[in-house]
Amino acid sequence: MNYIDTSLKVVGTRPIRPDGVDKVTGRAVFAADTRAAGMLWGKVLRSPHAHARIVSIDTSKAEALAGVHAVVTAADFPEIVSEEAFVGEGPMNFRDLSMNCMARGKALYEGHALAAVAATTQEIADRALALIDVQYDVLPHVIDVEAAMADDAPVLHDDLFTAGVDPAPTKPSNVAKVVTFRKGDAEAGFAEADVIVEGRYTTQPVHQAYIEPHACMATYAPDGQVSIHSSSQGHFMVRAYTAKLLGLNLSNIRVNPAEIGGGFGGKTLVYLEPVAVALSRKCGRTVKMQMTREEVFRASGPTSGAAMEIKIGAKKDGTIVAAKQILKYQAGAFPGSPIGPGCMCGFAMYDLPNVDVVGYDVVSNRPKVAAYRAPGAPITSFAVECALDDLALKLDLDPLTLREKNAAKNGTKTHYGPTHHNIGFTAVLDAVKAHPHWKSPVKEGQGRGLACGFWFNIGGESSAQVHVNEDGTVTAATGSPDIGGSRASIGMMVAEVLGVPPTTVRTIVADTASIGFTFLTGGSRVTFATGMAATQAAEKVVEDLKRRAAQTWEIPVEAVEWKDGKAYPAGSNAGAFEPLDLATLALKSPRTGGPIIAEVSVNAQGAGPGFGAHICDVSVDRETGQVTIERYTAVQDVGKAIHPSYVEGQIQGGAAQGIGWALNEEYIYNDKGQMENPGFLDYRVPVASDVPMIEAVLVEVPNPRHPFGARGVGEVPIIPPMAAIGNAIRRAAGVRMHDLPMSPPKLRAALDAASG
Amino acid sequence: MSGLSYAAPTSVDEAVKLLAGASGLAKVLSGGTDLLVQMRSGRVKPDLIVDTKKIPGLIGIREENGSYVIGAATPGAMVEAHAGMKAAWPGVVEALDLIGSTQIQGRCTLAGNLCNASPAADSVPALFAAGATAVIVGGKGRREVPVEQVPVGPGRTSLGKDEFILEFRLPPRPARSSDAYLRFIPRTEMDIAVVGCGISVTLDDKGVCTTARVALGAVAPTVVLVPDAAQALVGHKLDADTLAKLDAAAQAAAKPINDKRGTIEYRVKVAGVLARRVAAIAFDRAQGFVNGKAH
Amino acid sequence: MVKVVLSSGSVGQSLAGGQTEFEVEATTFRRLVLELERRFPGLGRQVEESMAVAIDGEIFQDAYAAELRPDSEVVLIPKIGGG
Amino acid sequence: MAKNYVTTTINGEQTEFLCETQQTLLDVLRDVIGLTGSKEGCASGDCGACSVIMNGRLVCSCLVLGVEAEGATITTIEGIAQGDKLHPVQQKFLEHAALQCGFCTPGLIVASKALLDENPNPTETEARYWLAGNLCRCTGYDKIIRAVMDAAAELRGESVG
Repeated sequence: MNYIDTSLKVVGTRPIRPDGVDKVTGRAVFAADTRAAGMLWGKVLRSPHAHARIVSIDTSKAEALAGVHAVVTAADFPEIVSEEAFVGEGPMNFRDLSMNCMARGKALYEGHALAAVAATTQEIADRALALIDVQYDVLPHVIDVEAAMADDAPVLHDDLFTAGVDPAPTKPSNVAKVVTFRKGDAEAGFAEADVIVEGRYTTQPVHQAYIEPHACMATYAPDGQVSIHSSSQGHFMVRAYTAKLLGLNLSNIRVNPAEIGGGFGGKTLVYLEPVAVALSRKCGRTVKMQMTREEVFRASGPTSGAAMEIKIGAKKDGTIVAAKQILKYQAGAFPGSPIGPGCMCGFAMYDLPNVDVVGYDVVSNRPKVAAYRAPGAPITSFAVECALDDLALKLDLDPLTLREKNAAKNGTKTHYGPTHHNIGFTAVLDAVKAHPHWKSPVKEGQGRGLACGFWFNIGGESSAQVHVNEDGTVTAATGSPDIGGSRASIGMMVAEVLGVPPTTVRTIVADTASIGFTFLTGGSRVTFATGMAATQAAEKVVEDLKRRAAQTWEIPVEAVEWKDGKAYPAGSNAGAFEPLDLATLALKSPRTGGPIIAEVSVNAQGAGPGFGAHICDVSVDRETGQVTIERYTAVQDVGKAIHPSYVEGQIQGGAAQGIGWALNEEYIYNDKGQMENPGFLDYRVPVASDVPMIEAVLVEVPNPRHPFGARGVGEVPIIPPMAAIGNAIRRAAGVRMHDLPMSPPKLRAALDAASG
Repeated sequence: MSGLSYAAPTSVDEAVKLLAGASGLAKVLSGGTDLLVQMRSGRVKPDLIVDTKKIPGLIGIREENGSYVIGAATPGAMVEAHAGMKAAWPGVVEALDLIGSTQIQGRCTLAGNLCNASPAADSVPALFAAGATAVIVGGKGRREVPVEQVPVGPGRTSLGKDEFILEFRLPPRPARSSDAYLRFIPRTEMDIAVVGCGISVTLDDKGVCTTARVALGAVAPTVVLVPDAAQALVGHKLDADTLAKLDAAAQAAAKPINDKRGTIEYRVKVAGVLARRVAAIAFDRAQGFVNGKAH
Repeated sequence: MVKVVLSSGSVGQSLAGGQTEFEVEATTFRRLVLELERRFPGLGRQVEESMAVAIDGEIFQDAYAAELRPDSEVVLIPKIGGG
Repeated sequence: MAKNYVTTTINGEQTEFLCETQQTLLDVLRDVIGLTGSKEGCASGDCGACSVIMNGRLVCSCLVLGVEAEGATITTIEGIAQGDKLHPVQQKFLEHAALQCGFCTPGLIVASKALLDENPNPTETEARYWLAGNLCRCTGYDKIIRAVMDAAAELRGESVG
């Protein structure tokens, strides 16, 4: 059923989330909060070298230390053949994943896991790590993406040959893949252009910087049954990857989803779980592992940094006639940067006749990248949206007008192929135009920037169960970890369908043995896909309730209607019966067929893409180069806000992460290829005093493929901020910043250079 | 089981004996906001921790003949709440206040900030500028030294193995005196200073500077006093010419390094910028114009 | 005939011998994949394992059972995840 | 080296524990006593997820040794609500949806309570600076600040707008 044009009682309101009290009282159980009898502590030995051949690992002294129960190295993991599959948040090669969890042959980045120990205390585990003797043959390393592409660069993988070039290369390279997207004839387009802007932009890898470090607890029982308690964006993902990396059956692994303390894409793959299971398998005890903050930075995924070139040509009236982009994305130590979406997203918002985009996926001696909110899109959009601002300045056009002129609409064919349908970009631009922030004059000394963002959003496999309890209250179970309030939105959709108050619906996240397969929480898919499954399950329950009422009244089921949580005879012909409410039907359920439950599994398609536009006012301290965000407004098409507060929260949080990416966040390496700022002191995420209130403006262009019209909302808001801020700086201070982060030393240097 | 032991002596003598008798590395614990981080990272591996907070007088602020005396283990939050200190030494107070978060303020101390001997320590340029002295106790008794004699290099102090700081003394304030501290950080909070600058001045009734002390942080291996910068102020009102000379003197004294927190070029420029801005605040305060917090 | 567009110049295009557009007779996506595999060995598998598909503009993560109209446009693009 | 024996008061209850010297108060709360509401996000005093109130002052429990708790009075997130009655800060966090993942939430609630104990009428800027030591990566702080300001108004007995 579709509820888009119906009047809604629950969806669109702002009830308190079902797991709220646990989370404000400290009772919520995150992965590191669990203990087990006889539990051991697992710790990982990590490479101090950015690139080294592992000559030998001698663990005998560590094994001999009292209190140490197990030591594992790559030798304790099966060697896996190269096999690419798409089970997580991007193409994942299980051999690479295995080698990322435990280095085999070579350490490919500082922080790469080499061995792990399990001991009775953390202190003994630390001492054991110090007793492991690793002999290295230190190799030359490469950190920078363009340096890694050079002919004479140290090669990370001697079996990596660039894919996507013809003829296939015979020499290994750090370029894993070249991808191209072409529409029309870019060169012909540029020939017609009245104005051309060009630029070279670079971005630095940034970490998702969830506040909860990775943690898990695992037990391998003598009968081969494995239980894992961990924090991830998908416990089915943890099960699948752990099984694959250790050669286990899925049915022998049960993963309990702990509460997850933030992920943003960074918890869509495994680091610790297979290691903890391997340790437990070796000693028969439960093993708990948790990363330190330093390990999180050195060994878990940031997103790519990139070097980019862009060229855009337009007519005098602002009509863009050609666009070209070269994107070089860092993948970290193993192939798999988000270069595909990078190539697709930057120009996806615009109706362009001639486009040429080439992308490179490049490995270097950095931690393997992981997904981070709209993977790939913020990077390319920094270049595109800054270049568009330059174009607007060059044409003396309002930057909003320029975008309106070229905006993608329903029917616009994108440069990567598909045609847009049911998109809300022009509605977003209309909302910008109408917003008091956009209409207000820019304050003296400040500059205002505008930038836009696009993300596909995804659907995929989700399972949900709806149980009507004996007293008429409801439990909704899904397989989607709740990373930002999805229990609330799922419960609300179920309550809406059942016609009951949301407070009577308890939403839980069920473990891998208790619910059908559910793809991970990511790509902004949970409210869309899991919401669809839960809605359909609630509808099945309603059908069942109607059947039971019909049975009670001895009338045909077609003569029963369900309204506001009660069964009514449909019209006077059906008979005069007192309505039966959920509690009554639940109480009588043993007589009408037993427990009332429904389970639905879907592979949801048709996630509507999301568009956003951010307006940002900044002031610049010209003497120190410090930028202050004075006002920030984020407009986004959200389809339908199920719980508007959590939708706003996604937008505000994404914008704040983008502000950090824009201004201060970066990985700083020394000349040995070691990260110099692996902590929250010098990896500078925004603090409360760094940001103003962030106004989230919800535009609702319903997605017809979702029962309530919802679109994913979590990805888009991180895309525009870097360019919005860059454009605001350009207009406040007169300098175009091409390199992220736009930190004070860089901005001061740019200002000095501009003033000669 | 670790070999690390802990003692919380209740007298100076007891503390000195513990330090002197320690067989391995002994560390004095006051606020612990640096020490615990260093221990956790493995950079410091003490065998004995001597917690000084139970020694009478180590926590608290008192006035003695126009001087303020601050116990070495007094947490930042307590100093900030002290009306007399805020009026007489707003620069010292705001510098201490800039160390870390509210949480850190609940623990951090002047002694810890000074003895950690980081060139970027926020309270230290303000203490240098203030002409503060440190009262040091140890096996050989008690000595009072200017604070600038305590740090001798990054992470190194002039204190002996059995010595620790008992208290700080801030000199009496003549009329029309004040001080200020600013630091530059990339965010608004929670960072280590890229450059810090503390200035203390006394003016005459016409607004002409009669004495000045200028200190810079994070531009050399230790916090440094910059006599040339002070000289640029003495005998002058804070006009454009004086500010330019101050800026130049601060830049000339800045000998920073390139590191993850800033480049040489940037730090030198910002040293000049901050010196001008800090001087403006200190002069205003000395003339009773402003008493704002310099965030 | 269904129009198939290979959007990315990656592995897909080299398997198809550099061709980026072709017409295929198929009523479901599954049949289309089989036909691609028959014409360009390896391409069908590549499409199944590592590509997403847009059918008449709508992106499918898995279009296996999707039906095609005679005038459908099928665009093969890299798979999409999210954060 | 024998463990240290410590007597302290946590959330109003006299508590005894044994700890090694290098164990922090956070380690003790979580691993010895089992109060896991205080979180470890960094173990270096940079994230505030382990915030507790010790002897009336807001501190990071990761930067306090367990032994230093001797004779102290400590309030953790578990002691903020009175029985089943939430503190206004907790209630306002729920009403304003001031949490997403909820990992930083205990520290933020303890820190916000400490703020309002000391300054019942903070400006937005004061609240932002006070809470600058509590990192939240999910919310962008907007709803957190609104919740704190609203809780302050409620505690002052002002009508909530």
